[in-house]
Amino acid sequence: MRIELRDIRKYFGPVKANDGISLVLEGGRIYGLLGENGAGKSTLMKILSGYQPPDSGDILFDDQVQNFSSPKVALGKGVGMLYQDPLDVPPFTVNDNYLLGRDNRVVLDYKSAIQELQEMTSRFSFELDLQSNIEDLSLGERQQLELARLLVGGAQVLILDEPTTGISAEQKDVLFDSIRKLAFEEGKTVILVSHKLEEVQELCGEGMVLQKGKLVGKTELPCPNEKLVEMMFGQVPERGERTEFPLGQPVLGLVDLHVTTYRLSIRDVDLTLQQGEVFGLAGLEGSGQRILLQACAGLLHPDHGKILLSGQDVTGLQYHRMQDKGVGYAAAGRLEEGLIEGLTLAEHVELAKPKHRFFIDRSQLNTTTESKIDQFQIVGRPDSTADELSGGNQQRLLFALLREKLKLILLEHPTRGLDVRSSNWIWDQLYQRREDGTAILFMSADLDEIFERSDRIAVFSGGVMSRVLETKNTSVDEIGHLIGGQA
Amino acid sequence: MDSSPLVLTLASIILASTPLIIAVCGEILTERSGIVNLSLDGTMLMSAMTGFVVAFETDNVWLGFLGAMGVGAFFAFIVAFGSIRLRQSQFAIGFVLTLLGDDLSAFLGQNYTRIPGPVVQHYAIPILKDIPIIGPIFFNQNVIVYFAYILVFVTWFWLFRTQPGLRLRSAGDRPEAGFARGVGINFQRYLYTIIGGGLVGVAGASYSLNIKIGWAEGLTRGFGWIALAIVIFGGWSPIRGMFGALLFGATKALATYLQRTFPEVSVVAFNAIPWVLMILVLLLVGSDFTERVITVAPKSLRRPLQRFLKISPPQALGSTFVED
Amino acid sequence: MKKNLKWLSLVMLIVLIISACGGATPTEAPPEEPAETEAPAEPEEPPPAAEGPFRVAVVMPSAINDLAFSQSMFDALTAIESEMGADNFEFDFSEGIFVVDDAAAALRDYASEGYNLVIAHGSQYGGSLQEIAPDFPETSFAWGTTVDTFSDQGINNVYAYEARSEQGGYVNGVVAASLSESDVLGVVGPIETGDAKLYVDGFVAGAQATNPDVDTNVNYIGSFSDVALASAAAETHVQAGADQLTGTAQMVVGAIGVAEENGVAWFGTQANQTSLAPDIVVANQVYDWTVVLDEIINNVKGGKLGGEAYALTFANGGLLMEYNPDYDLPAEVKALADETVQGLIDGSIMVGEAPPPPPAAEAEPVTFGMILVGPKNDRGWSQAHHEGGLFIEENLPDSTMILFESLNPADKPEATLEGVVDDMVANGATLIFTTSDEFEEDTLGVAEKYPDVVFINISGDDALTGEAPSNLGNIMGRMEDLKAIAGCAAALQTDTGKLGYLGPLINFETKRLAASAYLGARYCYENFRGMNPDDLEFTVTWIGFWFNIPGVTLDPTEVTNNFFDSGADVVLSGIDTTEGIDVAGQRAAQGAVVWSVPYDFEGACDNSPDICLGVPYFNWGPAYLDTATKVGNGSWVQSWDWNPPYWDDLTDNTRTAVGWINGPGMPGEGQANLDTFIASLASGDVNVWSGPIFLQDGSEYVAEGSVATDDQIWYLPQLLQGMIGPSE
Amino acid sequence: MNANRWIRWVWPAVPIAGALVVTSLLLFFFGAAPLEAFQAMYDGAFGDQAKTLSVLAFWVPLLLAGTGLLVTFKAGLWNIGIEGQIVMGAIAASWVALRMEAPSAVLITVEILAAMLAGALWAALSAVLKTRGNVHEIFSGLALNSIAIIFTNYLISGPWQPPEGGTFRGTAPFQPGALLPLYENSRFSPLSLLLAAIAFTLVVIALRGTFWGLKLKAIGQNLRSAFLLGVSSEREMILAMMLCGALAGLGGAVRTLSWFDSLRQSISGGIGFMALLVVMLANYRMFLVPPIALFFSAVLSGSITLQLRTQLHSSLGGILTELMVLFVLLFGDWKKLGVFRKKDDDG
Repeated sequence: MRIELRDIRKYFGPVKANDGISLVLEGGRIYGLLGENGAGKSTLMKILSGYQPPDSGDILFDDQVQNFSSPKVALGKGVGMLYQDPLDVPPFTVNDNYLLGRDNRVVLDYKSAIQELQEMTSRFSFELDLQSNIEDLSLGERQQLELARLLVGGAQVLILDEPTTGISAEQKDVLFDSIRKLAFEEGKTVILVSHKLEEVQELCGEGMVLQKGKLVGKTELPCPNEKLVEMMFGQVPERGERTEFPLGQPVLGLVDLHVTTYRLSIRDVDLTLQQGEVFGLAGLEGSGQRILLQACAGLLHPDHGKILLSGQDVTGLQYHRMQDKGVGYAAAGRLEEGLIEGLTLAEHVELAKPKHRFFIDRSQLNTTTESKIDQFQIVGRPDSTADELSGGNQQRLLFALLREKLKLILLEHPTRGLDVRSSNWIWDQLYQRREDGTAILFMSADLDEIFERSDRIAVFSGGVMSRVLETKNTSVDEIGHLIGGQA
Repeated sequence: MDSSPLVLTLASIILASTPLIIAVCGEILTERSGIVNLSLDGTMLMSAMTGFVVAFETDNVWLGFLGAMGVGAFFAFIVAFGSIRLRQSQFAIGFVLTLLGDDLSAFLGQNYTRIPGPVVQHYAIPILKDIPIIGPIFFNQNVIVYFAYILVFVTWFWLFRTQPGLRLRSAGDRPEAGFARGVGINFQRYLYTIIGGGLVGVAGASYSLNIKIGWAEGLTRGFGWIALAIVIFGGWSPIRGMFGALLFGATKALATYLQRTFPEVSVVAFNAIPWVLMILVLLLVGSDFTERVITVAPKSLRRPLQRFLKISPPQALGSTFVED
Repeated sequence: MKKNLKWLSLVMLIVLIISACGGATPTEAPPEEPAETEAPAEPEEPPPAAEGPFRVAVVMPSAINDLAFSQSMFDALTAIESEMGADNFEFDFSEGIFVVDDAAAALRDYASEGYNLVIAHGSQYGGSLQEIAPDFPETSFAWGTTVDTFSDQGINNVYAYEARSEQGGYVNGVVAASLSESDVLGVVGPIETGDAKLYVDGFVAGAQATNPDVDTNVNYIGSFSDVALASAAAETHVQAGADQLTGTAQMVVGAIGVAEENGVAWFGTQANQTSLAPDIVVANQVYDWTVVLDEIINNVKGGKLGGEAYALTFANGGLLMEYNPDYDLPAEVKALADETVQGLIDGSIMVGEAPPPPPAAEAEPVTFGMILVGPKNDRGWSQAHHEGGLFIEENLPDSTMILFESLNPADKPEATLEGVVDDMVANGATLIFTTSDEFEEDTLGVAEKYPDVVFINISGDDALTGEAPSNLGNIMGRMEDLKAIAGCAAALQTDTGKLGYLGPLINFETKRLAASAYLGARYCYENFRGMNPDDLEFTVTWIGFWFNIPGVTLDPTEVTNNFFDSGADVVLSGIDTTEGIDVAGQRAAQGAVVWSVPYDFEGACDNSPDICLGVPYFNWGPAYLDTATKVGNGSWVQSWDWNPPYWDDLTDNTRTAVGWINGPGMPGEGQANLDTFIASLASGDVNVWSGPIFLQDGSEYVAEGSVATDDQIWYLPQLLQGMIGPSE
Repeated sequence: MNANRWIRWVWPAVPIAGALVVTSLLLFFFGAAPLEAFQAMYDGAFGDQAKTLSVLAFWVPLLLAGTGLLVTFKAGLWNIGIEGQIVMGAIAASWVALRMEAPSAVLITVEILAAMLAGALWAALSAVLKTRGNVHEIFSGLALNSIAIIFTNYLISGPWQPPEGGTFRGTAPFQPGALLPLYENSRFSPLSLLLAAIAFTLVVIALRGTFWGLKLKAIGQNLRSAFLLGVSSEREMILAMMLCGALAGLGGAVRTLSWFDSLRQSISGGIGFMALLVVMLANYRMFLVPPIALFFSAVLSGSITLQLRTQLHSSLGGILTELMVLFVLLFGDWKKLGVFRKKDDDG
């Protein structure tokens, strides 16, 4: 099938998300769609998959103008989109989720559903427990399930939005194999939306680069990374070089830590972090990294074991006490976890201050906020509300709100969804903190980031933490094995 | 036929719980689609009044139920319209409707207070009614009670075993996903809010036409709130909800018995039992303690325990969904 | 509490003096009817041969030394015996027979023993006599006080007799008005009926005729026997400035005591009461039945066995004025009294013959306020009051009711009685009914604020205790006996022997009403069903308020269901609304054999007629109309009225304060028994509050052989032994 | 755009007018002349000094409850339990009035403090059930309302029944020294209005100008984020509830010590719910709360005269206010209505 996009425009108020994009996509090929954050990739794909209508422009399949009023219609025409966060229904069972929107009979036919699913999973060698609930599956498994669903639904065009975020290296390999199979054996059109140049280079035959809502370039792949980067950013950004930093006194000590939660427990964690150290936690999402971070932050409490902060036993202290002791925590959710919709930047700054007066001194607060805005290069005013900020600025605000003089900073996905330049800037800020003797413990779904930024690495798998690895003495392969649960 | 006091009492508890069961099923449908219809208490009063007035004027019980259903659906429509189309707080609209339903039913029903009118006829199911113990408890009732049994089953089946049920639940659990698969989220929400409201209307009318026969100001006051609490206690499942309603009915019967058993305790004190129970039950299903019990339990027991104790509401409950 | 103790001690003292006495005159023919009744038929048979002494037998309800009703008859017979000589006249008597069945047996015995004349001295005996007399056509009977000889039913051997006590009342009124310096007189009456009413009306008329400026405050206390209430009423009169008091019936000893304490003059009736308080008794009207008896004896001897009605009057010498020789009565007053007696004899003064119809003649339209605690159509308490208001509007032309319903803080937190009254007064109300004890206190406040407006508070007692300003009165209906009827009806019908009583909240009123129902049930279970009353299971469940408040009270629907589930087959309602009968009707429709006795509102049976055994209800119309009429023509004076039922016809809504409607669900046989029970309550023959009565904790409350005083009934501390359910 | 600006100015009157129209229709169908009815309502509220004072007297507890609700709404809490908090305040004040003997000034002070404490504790119960037990405050609040009312009934029919025996009217009147000083012969106590004014001012300052107010705002918007930013939501929620409960309790004290003179069985009778409506109609804007509360008080007081003159069911006042709130909720923001929205602008 030949797909043509003609002069697609989509404006959100003053923002031109898509500003006259025209593209032609052929069957049997894999395309990479690249671009900085906010370049318009997601919008374009949402338009193609029927999730949003364009303000103007046409979508043509084999020269026929299509009108996708909804994703359902789009899928009916053969366009399926696999989101980074799969669009499934977590409380449903695998079967229910699979059947939702598929079967038009009133009473559900589980038998054929199971049969179809089994066929599909074996075709792509996915391993899925069909009896479990979606929320008990890993992100990779959920993606596989979505993929299976889209294919059964007759997708000819597959759009994959950051599909490798948060899945294991092995799952990634399985996924890429299936994608190739689909494109080359079954003649489907595949569009991969990604930040990760390596993945795009590895998988795609043609790259298309968006910048500020416009298509700025096309290239056959593979090609030199520099070319792609130049197309995306206009110039190659400085990669923050990680410098060796002399480590100081132990800051964080975890002794035989056990933490139990409703869904997962972590066991037998022993770990020591020194001043100035950056420690990365790798692993599939939901393998226990987050539990460890939250335990260190005082958000979860261990069943047994000890947490030492600068040699002091802080086991069982509440989050706010830990904050006072010099522990900073930034969750990944931003507006869900960390920032407050409807509150201004100034109000955020005031709330995050360690010491408060009873009455708020508005003018002083404004001054403080202004200086934070300058320091963290936030695009906004003291009286802008948090929800008015763009994603990157929200992340900057989150870091601006971390207290000064912290002993330990705990981070979840510090640069998720950010472009390379923003990521670098953020890590520069973090590295500066090391000067004060701050240790950083972070988790990321991005193995590159972990490799690039950490001094040492540990991998979580099913609640068990692997041995601690020196970054310079390990390899992506080794980590990949560990992520897959092999020692 | 067995007519021991215990059997008769159980039959009475079932009868008295019927409207609650019906209202709980209605509200479960609504909340499963993602809307909280907080106006239940006012809706029930309005529909109890309407049901009686229509039945009285037409001398036809079923027209009464139909009228009540219409009123319930209309109130529910206001909630749906206000929250979906106008994106206002569902709680606020529901709460105002609660108070409005109370006053409006008192005003409109003022000329129909406590006059005798038509009631639902008793109908014992042949054969079934002769089963020892079970028969007199369950099958020596009336059509509305049987309707409630069927409704519980149908609601459960509809929610968990049918395609429309999947669509409905997807609207409440993950509207984005449902929408991506062609489910008209807001359509689902309108539909099930209105259907749910209609059922609440039936519940209201079954008070005035079946249980607390006739109309009087404030006839069903409080039952709407109890139904809302039972929905939570029942974990948004009609079958558990039914048990919740029965438990509540049993508590009230217990309060009556206790007064005779413990005459030395102040009469007034027993009236508080259902409310204390309501708090305790919500505490049981909501608190971390329950979660801890589950995690501490042996692994083999965890899943059933989880099923039994753990409550998770529809995840998009009360949120608005913008289709664009 | 102190007040109660004082009352109790008074009761203890005086109870010793009084002999038991049920209804001296509870039943009386309507006063409009002329006393003369034509004897329709001539005697067909020759007179029986007069051999030996003329033998008379008399059955009396109280003791022969009661200083009142029974004694007057005994004295008369003694006088005749001494006049005619023991050879020619002998008489036998049974005293203290207040149980009507016992009296009937005695009358039958006497008749079969060949007495020439058998006297049934008590209006309550009428029903029995009506059955007995035809069986003994050759025996003559006499029945008093009444004017009914049963001649219209073909019975020709019964004489009727009565006393025209209004005549003596008139004379007493004349004397009292002449003596009064404060121009305020006080009257303590029992129940506004019969002999007592005649006397009181006569007294008022006499006083009025003598000095139009005199205020005569009349207070019917609602009891023939409650000495404490009588003394309280007397105290109220004295505080209101009365310097002349009178009263009638047995309980006036209490009032006489108060009069003596305060040095206030007293006027007696029925017997010479001088001995009770020699310093202050001025004059007494005394009955002399010999006048009547002589006539009857002569007639009987002459072969005429009945059919005539006689009356004691000054003219025939049956009434006498006896003055206290120790009281210094001014000569001119004495002369005036004699003149008055003469006037009554020669007919120049008429009293009681044709009572002026005050409503028609002097009716002035009244604008009155009616404040209800619940909705006007609750088919219960508030609706009954609303209909009372409508009754005024119907019967007092051009009167207007200003209604305000549901005045209670739960429904209207923003409203106050004062605010509502302000509006009503601004709209012209001169009389305002506040129809709940909830308003008692606030009514005091507004009564002081608006001294020119008359306030009637229902079921309060401020006018009795003297707390109230003079423009505030109280009205209440005596529901207790009707609750006994309700209990009786339930007991007559129950198969399982289990009765449920749907109680509102626990207070003195609700306890005594539940207890009355229980006592009625016991009586009928034993006497009509022949069952052991201890086997009766009578359960009281209190819902917690007068009506259902969801979430706060027990739900009466569920309580009623629970009663039936537990085996009860009759549920009596004590609450303001109709859940009891509604549920029973629903159960019956399902084939259950159950019944119900609702409460409060006369139309309550309509909700489910087939299973309704009857309903005791309040009927405020007559009392309200009376009040409104008096307020209209300016004759209203403060009183505390505890109005009894009109026993002659419990459904007569123009007369009765509390009523009973028979239920369509009661089968014929049961209804007959119930009628008998009602009749015997009416006659005073049966008093369900007769000892021994034990409280729930097992202690004795009323001793064997005595009857609970009104005070004991009013302040019943617990439920009774045998009743199941909490008392606190 | 001119039209738009015009609409923006006029629009707020539209839902109010709508409520009046619907109420008028109701009046009309039940045989009353709407104009006369509204005239009667006005007369009933401000017809003479006594009526105006009565409106003021009813206003004070409503204002206190509304002020308290500003705090809980700010913290994102639906304090439906406010009704029970008013009742508990009244009970505590009554307890002091019945059991303590002291000079009037001391007595009144202790009563007020006890009432505020009781209201605060009752509210804290709801808050702790929420923070610790995950029980939504709407449900715990409703249950606690009923329990508080049942408790009142127990007291007035049991241990606190008046010496002449228990009816359900209430306790015996308190000693005169225990009652708030009243303006002339009314039920209006200027002292209570002063207290309400102070409370309102303090709450406005607390919510607008203090760090605590900011924390409540944060909690009300996003619990999780506020927590991560260092705000102890549990403590602040409990404090917010307790402050609201204390003001509600004070309202209860005003009810029992000036409107009544004793503890009555329905001491509040829905004032708490009415206050919820007031705050909702004010759309959580603080300075609208006092005038709207006064308006509600006037409408309800006026409906007494309305009932007297027209014999219409007195729920009409409630219907009018509830319709207003409903219509303002539904149609108050004309932009959301989309009536004037351009068709293609649905993004």
